[in-house]
Amino acid sequence: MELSAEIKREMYWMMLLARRVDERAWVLHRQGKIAFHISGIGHEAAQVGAAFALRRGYDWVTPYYRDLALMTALGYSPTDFMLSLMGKAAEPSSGGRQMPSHWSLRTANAVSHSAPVATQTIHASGIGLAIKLRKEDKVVLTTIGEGSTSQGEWYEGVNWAAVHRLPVIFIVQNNQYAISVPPEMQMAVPSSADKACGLGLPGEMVDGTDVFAVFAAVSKAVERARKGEGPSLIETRMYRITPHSSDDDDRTYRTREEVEENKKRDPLLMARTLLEKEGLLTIAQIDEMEAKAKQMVDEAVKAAEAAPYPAPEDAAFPVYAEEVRRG
Amino acid sequence: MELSAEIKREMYWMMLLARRVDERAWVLHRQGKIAFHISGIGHEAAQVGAAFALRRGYDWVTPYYRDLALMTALGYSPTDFMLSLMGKAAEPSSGGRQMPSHWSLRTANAVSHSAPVATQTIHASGIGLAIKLRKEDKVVLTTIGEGSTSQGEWYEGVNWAAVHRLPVIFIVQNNQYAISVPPEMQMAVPSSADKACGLGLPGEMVDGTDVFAVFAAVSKAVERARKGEGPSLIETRMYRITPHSSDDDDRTYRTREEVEENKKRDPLLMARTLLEKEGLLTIAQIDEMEAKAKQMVDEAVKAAEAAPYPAPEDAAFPVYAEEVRRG
Amino acid sequence: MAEITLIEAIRQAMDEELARDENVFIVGEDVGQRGGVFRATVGLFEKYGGERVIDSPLAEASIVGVGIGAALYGMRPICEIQFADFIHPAFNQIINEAAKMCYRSNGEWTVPMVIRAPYGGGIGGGLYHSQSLEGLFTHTPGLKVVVPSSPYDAKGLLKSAVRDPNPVLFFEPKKGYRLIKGEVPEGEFTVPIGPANVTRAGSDLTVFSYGMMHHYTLQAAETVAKEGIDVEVVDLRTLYPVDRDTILKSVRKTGKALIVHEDNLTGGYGGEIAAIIAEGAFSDLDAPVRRLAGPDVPAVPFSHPMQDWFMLNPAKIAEAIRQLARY
Amino acid sequence: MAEITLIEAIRQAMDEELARDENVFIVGEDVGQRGGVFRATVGLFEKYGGERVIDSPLAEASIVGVGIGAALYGMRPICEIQFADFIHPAFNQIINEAAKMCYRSNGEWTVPMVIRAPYGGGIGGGLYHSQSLEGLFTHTPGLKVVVPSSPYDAKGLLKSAVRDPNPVLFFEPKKGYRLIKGEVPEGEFTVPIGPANVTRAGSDLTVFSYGMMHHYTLQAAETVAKEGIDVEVVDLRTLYPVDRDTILKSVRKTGKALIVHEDNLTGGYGGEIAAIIAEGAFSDLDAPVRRLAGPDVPAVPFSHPMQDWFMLNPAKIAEAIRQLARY
Ligand SMILES: Cc1ncc(C[n+]2csc(CCOP(=O)(O)OP(=O)(O)O)c2C)c(N)n1
Ligand SMILES: Cc1ncc(C[n+]2csc(CCOP(=O)(O)OP(=O)(O)O)c2C)c(N)n1
Ligand SMILES: [Mg+2]
Ligand SMILES: [Mg+2]
Repeated sequence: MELSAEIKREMYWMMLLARRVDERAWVLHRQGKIAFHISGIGHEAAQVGAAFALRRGYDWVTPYYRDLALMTALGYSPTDFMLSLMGKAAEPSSGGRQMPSHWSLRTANAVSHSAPVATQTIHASGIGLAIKLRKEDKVVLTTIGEGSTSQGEWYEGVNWAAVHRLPVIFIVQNNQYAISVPPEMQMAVPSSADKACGLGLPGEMVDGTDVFAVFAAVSKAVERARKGEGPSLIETRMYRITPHSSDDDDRTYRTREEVEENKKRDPLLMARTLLEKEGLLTIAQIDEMEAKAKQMVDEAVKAAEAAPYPAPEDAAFPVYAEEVRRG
Repeated sequence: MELSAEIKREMYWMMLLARRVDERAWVLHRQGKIAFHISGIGHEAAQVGAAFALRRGYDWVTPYYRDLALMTALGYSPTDFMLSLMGKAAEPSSGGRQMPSHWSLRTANAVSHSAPVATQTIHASGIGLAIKLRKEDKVVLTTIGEGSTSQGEWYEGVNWAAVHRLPVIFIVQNNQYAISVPPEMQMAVPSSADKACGLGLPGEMVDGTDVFAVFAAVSKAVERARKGEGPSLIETRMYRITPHSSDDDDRTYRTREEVEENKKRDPLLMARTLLEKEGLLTIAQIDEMEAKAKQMVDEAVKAAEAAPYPAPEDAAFPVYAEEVRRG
Repeated sequence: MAEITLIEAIRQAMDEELARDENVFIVGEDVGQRGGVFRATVGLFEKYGGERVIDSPLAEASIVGVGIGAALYGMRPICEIQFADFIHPAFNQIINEAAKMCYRSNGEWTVPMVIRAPYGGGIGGGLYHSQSLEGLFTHTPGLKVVVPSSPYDAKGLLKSAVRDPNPVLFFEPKKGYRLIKGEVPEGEFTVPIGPANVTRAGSDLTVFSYGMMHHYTLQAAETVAKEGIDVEVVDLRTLYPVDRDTILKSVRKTGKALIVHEDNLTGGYGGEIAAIIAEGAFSDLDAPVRRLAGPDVPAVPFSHPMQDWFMLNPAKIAEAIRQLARY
Repeated sequence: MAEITLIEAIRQAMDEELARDENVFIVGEDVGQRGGVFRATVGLFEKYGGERVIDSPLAEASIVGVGIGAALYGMRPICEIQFADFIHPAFNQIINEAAKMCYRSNGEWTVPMVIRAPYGGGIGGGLYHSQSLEGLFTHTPGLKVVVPSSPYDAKGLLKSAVRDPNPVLFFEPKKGYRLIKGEVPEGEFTVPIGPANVTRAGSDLTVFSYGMMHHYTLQAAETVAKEGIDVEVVDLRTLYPVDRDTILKSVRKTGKALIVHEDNLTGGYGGEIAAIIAEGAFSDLDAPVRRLAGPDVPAVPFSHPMQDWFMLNPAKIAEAIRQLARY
């Protein structure tokens, strides 16, 4: 599918916005205004590329914690994120029950996930099964880190989709680390895409710093899935530019040189360079986007700071569906 | 490794003995003398071929319930099995605590396993890790059914061995059924050996009805492992000639014609034909073996029938290692 | 009214729910053509087809996890775990996912799902085909745990479970599958999840139990009735959430309580009931709260003398009743 | 004597055990160069090398299962689960395998192994980095469950756990890692697994607790002491097997019992303690057995007002003590 200049710019915008939101979270953390942040810096191309391959709001997603850019592209706003960082009541994922970045966005068919890694992989297959049973043409996209593909539940989830030819796209974001552990300590294959051959579905590795390459690869997989031809596995490879989370000290296990070297492939820079070269993005447009992002982030922080905390006793609910209060 | 005539005959003898023990178990079940039997008929070539590739009593094994011929080759006697079928106290696997065919034989380094499938796969990798840490040249062989390779724990166990290059040989006995479910409903690859490519270890499919082919394939894997070159995955393919167990009614899910057709590849018949053709086995020798097997089985049944049941209150022990009473 | 077996009641409930709601489907091992290893789903594959009665790959985490995914999408899965003993691999999906989904998403996502699992010993199943596991699941807010003891309740409660908007774990006393018979009306009816059931009114003491042990308790109550001991019997039925009111009301009346379950004593469900009584009916108690339960060994041993030693029966229950009555 | 933190005591215990016995090794996620996400293994990778401090693939079933295999071979693994919240995937290996191995093999095989898991809330970790899970594991014969509450006990109990011939689950109150300090002697010492510890003698009532809640209980006891309430405090320490004697002895003396734990109330460990007291000290009780525990919601919510609502603290414990004292 050929992308229009406008869509390409929109993809860039989504990456940019997610990046600025993410950076602000680090600032808030340094300021002592929030206690925890887990960052998606370096992952924006993979996530935005994947999101744009979907019919957003129609297709389904089971994401993982590093998906700020994916969620942003699905409609999770900077304010939503700031609310979640601060544990405010109006946060749409959980009303302050879950840690930040444990997404859920019902309006975008983005399913609530937990911290135990790889549980969402099986859920994606279950959703895929439901879609198939209802004979609909939706697809499910699910994401995960490369380290988490060591988990048995990941294998079981992908296997289900392969056996039952379900409309699921399994995206692995290989950022070279699972906290401190490199891929060589997780798997004996060069890429998690290689795991596809053992499970009987197509597997592909794609440059996860190239938003358009990811878009193309995921689009192909979405098409396959929509036509009933079954699941695909795609590894998007990038580098985790930040520490694992604000609790992590990555100096214990990797050098500053390594990190600096890898920043050269910052996906935001790369997209910008490409779009500028193609003449699709002017300095003026970029400045405008940056200004808009800054404004949105400023407003989001302000709104979140002003927003109320949940009432303590609201923590008692809703344990069971009968206790859900809507509206 | 070239096999001597004597060893080839010994392999045949082990297959034959296991078969006659197994057949007798079915008879005992029909007679109402035992309540449960799970059979290895059709699996003898794969199991005996694998056992003979090991340095028995030196290498380690984590088996599964269908491994009567494997365990026989490791020294688990017909009397041991009859004791286990009848739940008698002297049964070496568990003193009557476990169901029959839930093996353990300390003297043969054959580890106790449970019923939940695939748990033993990870144990094999743990033993392999210990061997590696101690810098010994032992190997571990572990077996499983093809259906059970759907289990996440199987994947995690094999992955560990692949990542850490442990001396483990993973044998899958693909007998075309997991109770009633065919391999196409378990996996989207033609053979469980294909799963190796996704895990980064060598995978091979071998005719599991040909005891010498299995021996050759497993010997190669054992050699690799012993030299520190890491694990291997081998699918031995055969057909489950009997129902899943004495509790199963296989008429509900497969035709008699299919079963009869597959009996033509009975591994015992095939080994016999081959050895006769090679002039390594005479009718007289076969008759002698049959007579010996019958005698051993008769004596085993008699001994087991005469043996005492455990005392009821012995069931209280040993919950903790401190309670173990040796000797 | 027809007298049917417990398992036939369960089969009927599923049949009727499949017919009533096209979102209902069954997934599990051997539930299709085989009709389940206990024959609980017999005929349903033929009637509703392989899309609604689905043979899963052999992997329990995926059976439950796929069920969760489908439930999130709006389906009503009935997941079968072949034996309760094999539910452990699905523990993460049940406890961390299904049970926490509603709460963690502040009610945005719910998991209407049933997990059926045959439990209990006395059937020669040894350690891994005999387990009672309610004690591991009656500590999980967000989950409902149900154990029927009669065909009427089994049918009515299972239908309620399928319609419940929450995950319901449905433990079936498999020893009673064909042993327990009872009258079940033809037409539509349900039994509410929640309330315990006073199945025998009495004045001397109350026995609380459920499942197979409730069946035995009624027999024991008849026995001691002839000796002049007037026992009230409460079938707890819904173990979680607990029906505190019915429990306390009965103890306040009789002044003495005995709790009976087959599961191991220490840390078992009986502890919670005893604690509720000890706290809530302190001033009404005329005797210590007594528990009669399985001994603290890992599970039911295979060999018959040992199995008998482990298992409770009407005689052992009657004896515990006599002792408490004498206090 | 040096005053050290709880986590330093744990680190020292591992350091000394690694030095003492070459069969001891550590396996877990990020335990190597990273030194553990809580820094419990810091320095050990450098001191003992990557063969004895092993970064596992991200898969808990394999961490425990590999530990079991190695233990069967004669090693003494210390398995680290990064957060208790992620122990669920290893449930099958812990409950069905490690805990049942000795019994099911009639003592032929034993599993000397420690599983360390940081537990508990109050650290802003939300639903999946705050769980208290002892209630799920104190129902498993064959397993020992230990929760230290002071640096002295942590070091002494962990050393005992490493030397214990059984699987020991070692839950560490992570909120206390750096908060709780205490004196620990330099040389070799151990604290036996099994006995509870009367940490404060008193006459009015007894509070039973463990881990972080025991730390808070001592503070609460000091507070109410000034009001004239003389509290006896028992640190249960070894939760399974239960030290019934110490529990009953204390209640017989004081006549009143309060059990405090952070884990959810219903079905929690406190139920068992209450049941033991209700049965064993019936005639000595001057008041109902009271439990103060976490509310019955899935786990600790993230947002601070909600977290505070969930968590117990010295003030809430003091209030429960006052109420019971008034009875
Ligand atoms: C079952 C489970 N075990 C451990 C953890 C702790 N943990 C959180 S993230 C993480 C590393 C994940 O690495 P990867 O899958 O590569 O994803 P990334 O964070 O690099 O995007 C670990 C070990 C967890 N969340 N869940
Ligand atoms: C975890 C678990 N789930 C279910 C079962 C019940 N079960 C016992 S054997 C079996 C089929 C196994 O098939 P396969 O792995 O192909 O081995 P085979 O019996 O054919 O040799 C099933 C489902 C089990 N033992 N363990
Ligand atoms: Mg990663
Ligand atoms: Mg099979």
